[in-house]
Amino acid sequence: MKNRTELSLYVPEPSGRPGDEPDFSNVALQDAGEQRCPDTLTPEIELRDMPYGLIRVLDDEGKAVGPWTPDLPADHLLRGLDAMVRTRIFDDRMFRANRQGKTSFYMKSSGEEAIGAAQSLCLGERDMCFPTYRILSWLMARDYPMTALGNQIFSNAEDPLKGRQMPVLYSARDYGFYSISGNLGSRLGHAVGWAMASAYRHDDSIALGYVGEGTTAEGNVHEALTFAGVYRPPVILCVTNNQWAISSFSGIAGGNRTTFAAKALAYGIPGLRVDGNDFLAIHAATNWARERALGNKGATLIELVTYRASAHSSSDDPTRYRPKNEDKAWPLGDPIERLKQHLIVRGDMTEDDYRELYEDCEKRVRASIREAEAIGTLGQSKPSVKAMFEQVFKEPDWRQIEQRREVGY
Amino acid sequence: MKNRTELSLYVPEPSGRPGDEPDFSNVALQDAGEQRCPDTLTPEIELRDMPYGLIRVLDDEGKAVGPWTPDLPADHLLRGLDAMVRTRIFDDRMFRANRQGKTSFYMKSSGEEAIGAAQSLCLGERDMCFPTYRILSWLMARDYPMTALGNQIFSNAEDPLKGRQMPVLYSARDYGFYSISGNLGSRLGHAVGWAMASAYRHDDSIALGYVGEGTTAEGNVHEALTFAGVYRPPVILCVTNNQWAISSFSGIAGGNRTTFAAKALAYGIPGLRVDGNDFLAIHAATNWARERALGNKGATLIELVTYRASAHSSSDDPTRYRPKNEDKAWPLGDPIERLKQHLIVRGDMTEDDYRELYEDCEKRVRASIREAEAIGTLGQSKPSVKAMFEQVFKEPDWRQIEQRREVGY
Amino acid sequence: MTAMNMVQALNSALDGKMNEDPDILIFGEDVGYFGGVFRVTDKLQEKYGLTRCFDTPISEGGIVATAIGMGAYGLRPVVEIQFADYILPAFDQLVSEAARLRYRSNGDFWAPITVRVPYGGGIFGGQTHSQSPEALFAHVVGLKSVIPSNPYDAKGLLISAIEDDDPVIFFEPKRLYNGLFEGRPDDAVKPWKNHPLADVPEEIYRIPLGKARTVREGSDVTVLAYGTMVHVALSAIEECGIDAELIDLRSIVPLDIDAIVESVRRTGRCVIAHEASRYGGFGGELSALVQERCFYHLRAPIERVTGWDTPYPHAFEWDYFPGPQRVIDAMQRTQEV
Amino acid sequence: MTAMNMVQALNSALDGKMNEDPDILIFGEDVGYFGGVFRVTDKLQEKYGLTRCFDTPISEGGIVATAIGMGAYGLRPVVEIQFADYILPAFDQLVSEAARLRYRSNGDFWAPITVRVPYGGGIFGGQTHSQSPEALFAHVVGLKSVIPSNPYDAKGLLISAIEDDDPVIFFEPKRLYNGLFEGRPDDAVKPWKNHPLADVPEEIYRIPLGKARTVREGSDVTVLAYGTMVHVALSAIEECGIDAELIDLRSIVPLDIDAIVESVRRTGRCVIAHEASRYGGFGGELSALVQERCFYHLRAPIERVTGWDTPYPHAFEWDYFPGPQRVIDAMQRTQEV
Ligand SMILES: Cc1ncc(C[n+]2csc(CCOP(=O)(O)OP(=O)(O)O)c2C)c(N)n1
Ligand SMILES: Cc1ncc(C[n+]2csc(CCOP(=O)(O)OP(=O)(O)O)c2C)c(N)n1
Ligand SMILES: [Mg+2]
Ligand SMILES: [Mg+2]
Repeated sequence: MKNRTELSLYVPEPSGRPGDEPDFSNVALQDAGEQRCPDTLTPEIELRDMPYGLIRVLDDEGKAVGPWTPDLPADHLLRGLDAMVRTRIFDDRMFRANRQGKTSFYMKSSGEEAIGAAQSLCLGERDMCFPTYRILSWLMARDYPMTALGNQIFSNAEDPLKGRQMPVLYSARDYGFYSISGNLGSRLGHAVGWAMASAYRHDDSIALGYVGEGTTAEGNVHEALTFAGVYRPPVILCVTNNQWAISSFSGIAGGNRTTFAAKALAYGIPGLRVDGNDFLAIHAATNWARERALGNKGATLIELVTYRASAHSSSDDPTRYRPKNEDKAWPLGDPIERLKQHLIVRGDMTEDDYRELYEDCEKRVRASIREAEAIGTLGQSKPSVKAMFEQVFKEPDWRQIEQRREVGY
Repeated sequence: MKNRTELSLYVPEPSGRPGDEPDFSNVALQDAGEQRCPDTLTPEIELRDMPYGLIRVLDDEGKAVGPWTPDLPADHLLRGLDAMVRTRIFDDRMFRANRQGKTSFYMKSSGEEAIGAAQSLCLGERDMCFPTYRILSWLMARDYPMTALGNQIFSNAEDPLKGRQMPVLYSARDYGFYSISGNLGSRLGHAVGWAMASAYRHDDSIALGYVGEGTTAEGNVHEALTFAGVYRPPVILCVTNNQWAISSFSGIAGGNRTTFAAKALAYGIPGLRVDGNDFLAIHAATNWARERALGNKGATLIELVTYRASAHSSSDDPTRYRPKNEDKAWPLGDPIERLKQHLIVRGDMTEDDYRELYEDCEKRVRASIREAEAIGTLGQSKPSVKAMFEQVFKEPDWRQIEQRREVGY
Repeated sequence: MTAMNMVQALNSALDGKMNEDPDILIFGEDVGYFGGVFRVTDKLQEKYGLTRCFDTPISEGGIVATAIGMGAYGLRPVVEIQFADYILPAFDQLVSEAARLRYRSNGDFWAPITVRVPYGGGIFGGQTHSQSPEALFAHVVGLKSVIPSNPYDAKGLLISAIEDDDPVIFFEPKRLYNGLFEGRPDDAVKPWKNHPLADVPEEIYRIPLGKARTVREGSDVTVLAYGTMVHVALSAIEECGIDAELIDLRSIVPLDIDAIVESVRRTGRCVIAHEASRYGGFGGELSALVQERCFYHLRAPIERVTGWDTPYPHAFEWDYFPGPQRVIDAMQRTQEV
Repeated sequence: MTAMNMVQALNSALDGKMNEDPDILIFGEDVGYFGGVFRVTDKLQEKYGLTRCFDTPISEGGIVATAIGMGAYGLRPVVEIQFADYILPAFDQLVSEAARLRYRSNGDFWAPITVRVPYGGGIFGGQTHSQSPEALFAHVVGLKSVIPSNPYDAKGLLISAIEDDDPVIFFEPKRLYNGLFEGRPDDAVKPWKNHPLADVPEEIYRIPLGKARTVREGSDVTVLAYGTMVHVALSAIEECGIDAELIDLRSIVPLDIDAIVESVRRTGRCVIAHEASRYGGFGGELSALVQERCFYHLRAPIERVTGWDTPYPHAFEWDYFPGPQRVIDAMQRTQEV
């Protein structure tokens, strides 16, 4: 009977709410360069400490330090920076376009741009990513036409998805970018299936799946991880832990009790916890997992520790539920600033160069959005209504045929 | 490019198939008494090694050894033994009754009787277990009338579930035994909800949920564990790892890569791995988790390592997919033999006493089944057809009323 | 009486019941501190504390499973699924567990839970924020499905749903939350406040489950509708001058079969309207029931006005949505014979 | 030609297709070494190796998700869900992903998967080994649903399903696996071998999806059925002497609407039979379609013969199951007018 206390229901609460000072003291950190870098073929049993550390390469001055430092040429980094900057600018402009009624909805990935950019450039052309709605920088890094993004967002006559999808739920097979849906988590298992298919075919295509930290609670995420553990396919499963899931802090997903990377331990696969605002660390960890996958050693889970610097979506107002300026207080900084600083420290860029790059990005983004707007924004232009009835099946059945006729198209 | 090999799809295989020698060398064991016994209020972070060990109390001679040894009086052990023996006998007789066409279906828990019996006696009257179909010994240990079991199995006029359920899918609220269903895993979350309700009410009822090791792959199991991690309710979640899920060995559920207890690490809750054929170890681990729960420290995951000694069900024939005599080769022995041996070693029982106990059990089982058979076996007797239309809702709506009239009841 | 929109009316129902009954717990994604993405649970955490209204992991299956366990224990949880499009991960829990628990345990356990689900289209939400899956639930033996169409009903029906000892899926037509919608997207927004059914008592009151409401009496044709389509249909009737009787079903399980049969026998004609896609939709069941029970009174084929048999398409919202013109066309077809 | 029961015919379809197309992978619970609890995948692992036919974790959602990912890559997986009662954990994957992938990605990706599902009652399987959830799938835009009733069709339809580039749910009436069943539990078991439709070619052949089969021509009433109910209905027709036309729908999506309409216009009467519970069942859709398209030809109310609106009850199997007498009663009611 010792130690008994009255039972009570525990409900986790974040470290602060509106009016409070931001407080990230609960986020377990480690200095850049501190985490060890085991060989990519190390048995999982020797990796069980990894989920509790934090792989960081860029230190506070922007120097790359420690065993995870990747050997990347300047133009690789500059391509990454260009993609991240364009993502940031594009997001801001589209958010505004939404406010102006030009689109029904928008979602930014501000603060998280390093993730898609670094991974897009790390993986190969034939690899496939299974994105969430916050992985726009993947497409940017692969030079997906920004006008096509705009057309999708405006659901105009040139929308590559024919007006069928909400804004930002892109699909771009040729760019290694799987179809997004509003449903959370339900594509993670597709990434595993894709990778199993690749292994079955003795191909060398690997798959990369993403879920937000909030989404890890979905059953389908567990199912995907279970299959990834059992069949050891060449897949990298990423949790983008941006601390928030709409208004719910990461503790509501279990983040107060352990790390999201530690979920790997349940499946006997390696789990890496990575600074998600550090382009180099993301590249290095992704490449580690990729080498492991291509060594036929199976899946890796990567938690990318980052921060959702903006609203959840155009329908959201984060000042209602979290302290102001949390983004400024975020201990891992801004991914764009950090990569820029690194390039400067390396001597591969000056402040002037950066200004030039930024202005060039702005120009390109502006031109593309203008082009898309010229075709039409929401309601001003749309694909033919017959597209509503097409591709329900490969061939329509009598229902789509009759109904399309009824509508008059 | 180092270390690259051609990709190929990996599919786990068991250590043996029919015709092979049984081989359990892959089951990670530890000697009785070896695993440490931390204080029940130890923070989870200090318990992360526990899932990889094995809590055992009874050694090969039947002596209780080590820090987990519970202090149990002889009559407690004898009650447990009685329940286990009756479960074994009842199972055998009902399996035979099925072969004789007296019931449509049956499922035995042979080899796993220690689990329900030890936990039933460890937990209190107001605690609730959320069983699988292999936890019959829980009811036996609480002296649920065996005739009522028979009536349910025969779906006869006295069936407490009114003929609505397949055999063995009991429900017995007053015995702390939640309604079973054929669907795997879908009640684990109910155990968590129950425990949250108890905590909310400042009650002291705790919940105990079970799934088989095969079932851990279901999404709903992850969801239950997630809620258990987040809200820290007084619940004990058990994985009965009996090595097989119908014809699939535990590796198909991920058991080749890590232990099932290690799934706890994904949720930041303690995970204990326990000899499931050791009545004392089960009692001790369950009591540890219970004390922790009643100390308001939340959930514990317990893997009970055991072996399904018989067929999956009356519809199954294990000789088609696993080596003969695997049960004899199982390194953790027979739970009944082991408890009996312990009682003998303790000096609380002689071989003669055991024979007497066994015969007494046989007599009681036989009498109960006879009583149930006298009421009727499948098809010879059944509840009134009006029961088909009752309790679909608390009150029937016009559909049940009209249809019942149509059937003529 | 206060003029309330639907969100306020629902909030008032929850508030009133929580105040009265400590066994009522509310949880779901973002329903706690934030008060829900549609604000239906606004201020309830502040008022009743963290343990009575709280956020959950993003796990619809987990939410419903937890609710069932609490319900079996003896509480009366009211949970929110953020969008009907996301209820499917909880489908197995609802069908295999909530709906069957009482029956299979012969009354040993039951699940007195209410699952609130914003549903339906008209908000440019695309494929996954617009769907109307009520037919999937209507077929499930053991579940009740309720669908209010106005603030007054919303409060009274939600209170009945909460007090019901069986599991209730409570579909909230989200396009009606903040104002009336008649299926005419170009019209100015019509706030609820001037609508007679926005006069909502502050106190607890009940509307029994299974009683339809005759919105408008008429003799030319019976129109069966629920949710947003009630207003679309009414607007259509007002526009075209056909003397239609409009019945708001309010709940599709239990269904007010008597009201339906009585009306169709009188009018001899029937139009069924719902937002969901047609094939296998709940309109099929309604059509079959009317046909079975009113065959000799029917003077024209029963018409169904529904979403098309395609996914809910973002840019074609108003081509897909069964607006007033399509209801008018259907009513007129019933009059041609 | 060889006499095959339904299990053998399905196995022969899988074997033939696997032999022909290395992109076909088979997986599911216990389908590998063991060959499936109903033996439909017997010997396929032995013949085609571990990576082409293998066991999966018990995770229906995971099975379907994996299949979709493989399908998107370019394979053509054929998966088994052990019992239809256990398909609901995969429901979200089927509805929100498989059914929508082609449409939402504008053809960038699609899911050419086949999901084999033993379903239906008559085996004393109680609530969770007997259900017929086809209506839940028929309502889902983007899924096809196929239901064979005999060995010959089973093989030809399964081959078409596998070759189809859209997701197909393939419901196998498990009561028919090893013998004919006419809804008369006291009759001796009738093996398939003497039935003309048990003559199954060894080689590949196809039955197109969406073409019904007229089992028996007749002029008094049209009976629509699928799966086990085809045999129940035929037996009922033979017993009562009504000259009924019996149509085996074979697939409910796509539906052979032309065959149905042509027949009912001719007979003027219609009985619909399915095992699933009635309310919201697929019979409602059939009834609505027939009514809409044959209104002026109908001489009697369309009848539905179905399971009751209760869960599937173990001991009351034969009270619940819509046996031949209930079909006869319904046919007779249509003749009384
Ligand atoms: C199955 C499902 N449930 C709920 C939602 C509603 N919803 C959309 S985004 C979101 C939060 C997701 O949080 P997280 O996974 O952390 O991703 P983040 O937005 O932070 O990138 C929720 C609850 C949904 N889209 N799908
Ligand atoms: C959701 C669901 N999927 C599949 C099945 C079919 N099934 C019944 S028992 C079983 C194996 C369960 O194995 P395990 O969880 O290890 O429990 P054990 O039988 O070994 O005690 C399977 C696949 C089911 N009952 N429910
Ligand atoms: Mg997040
Ligand atoms: Mg097992």
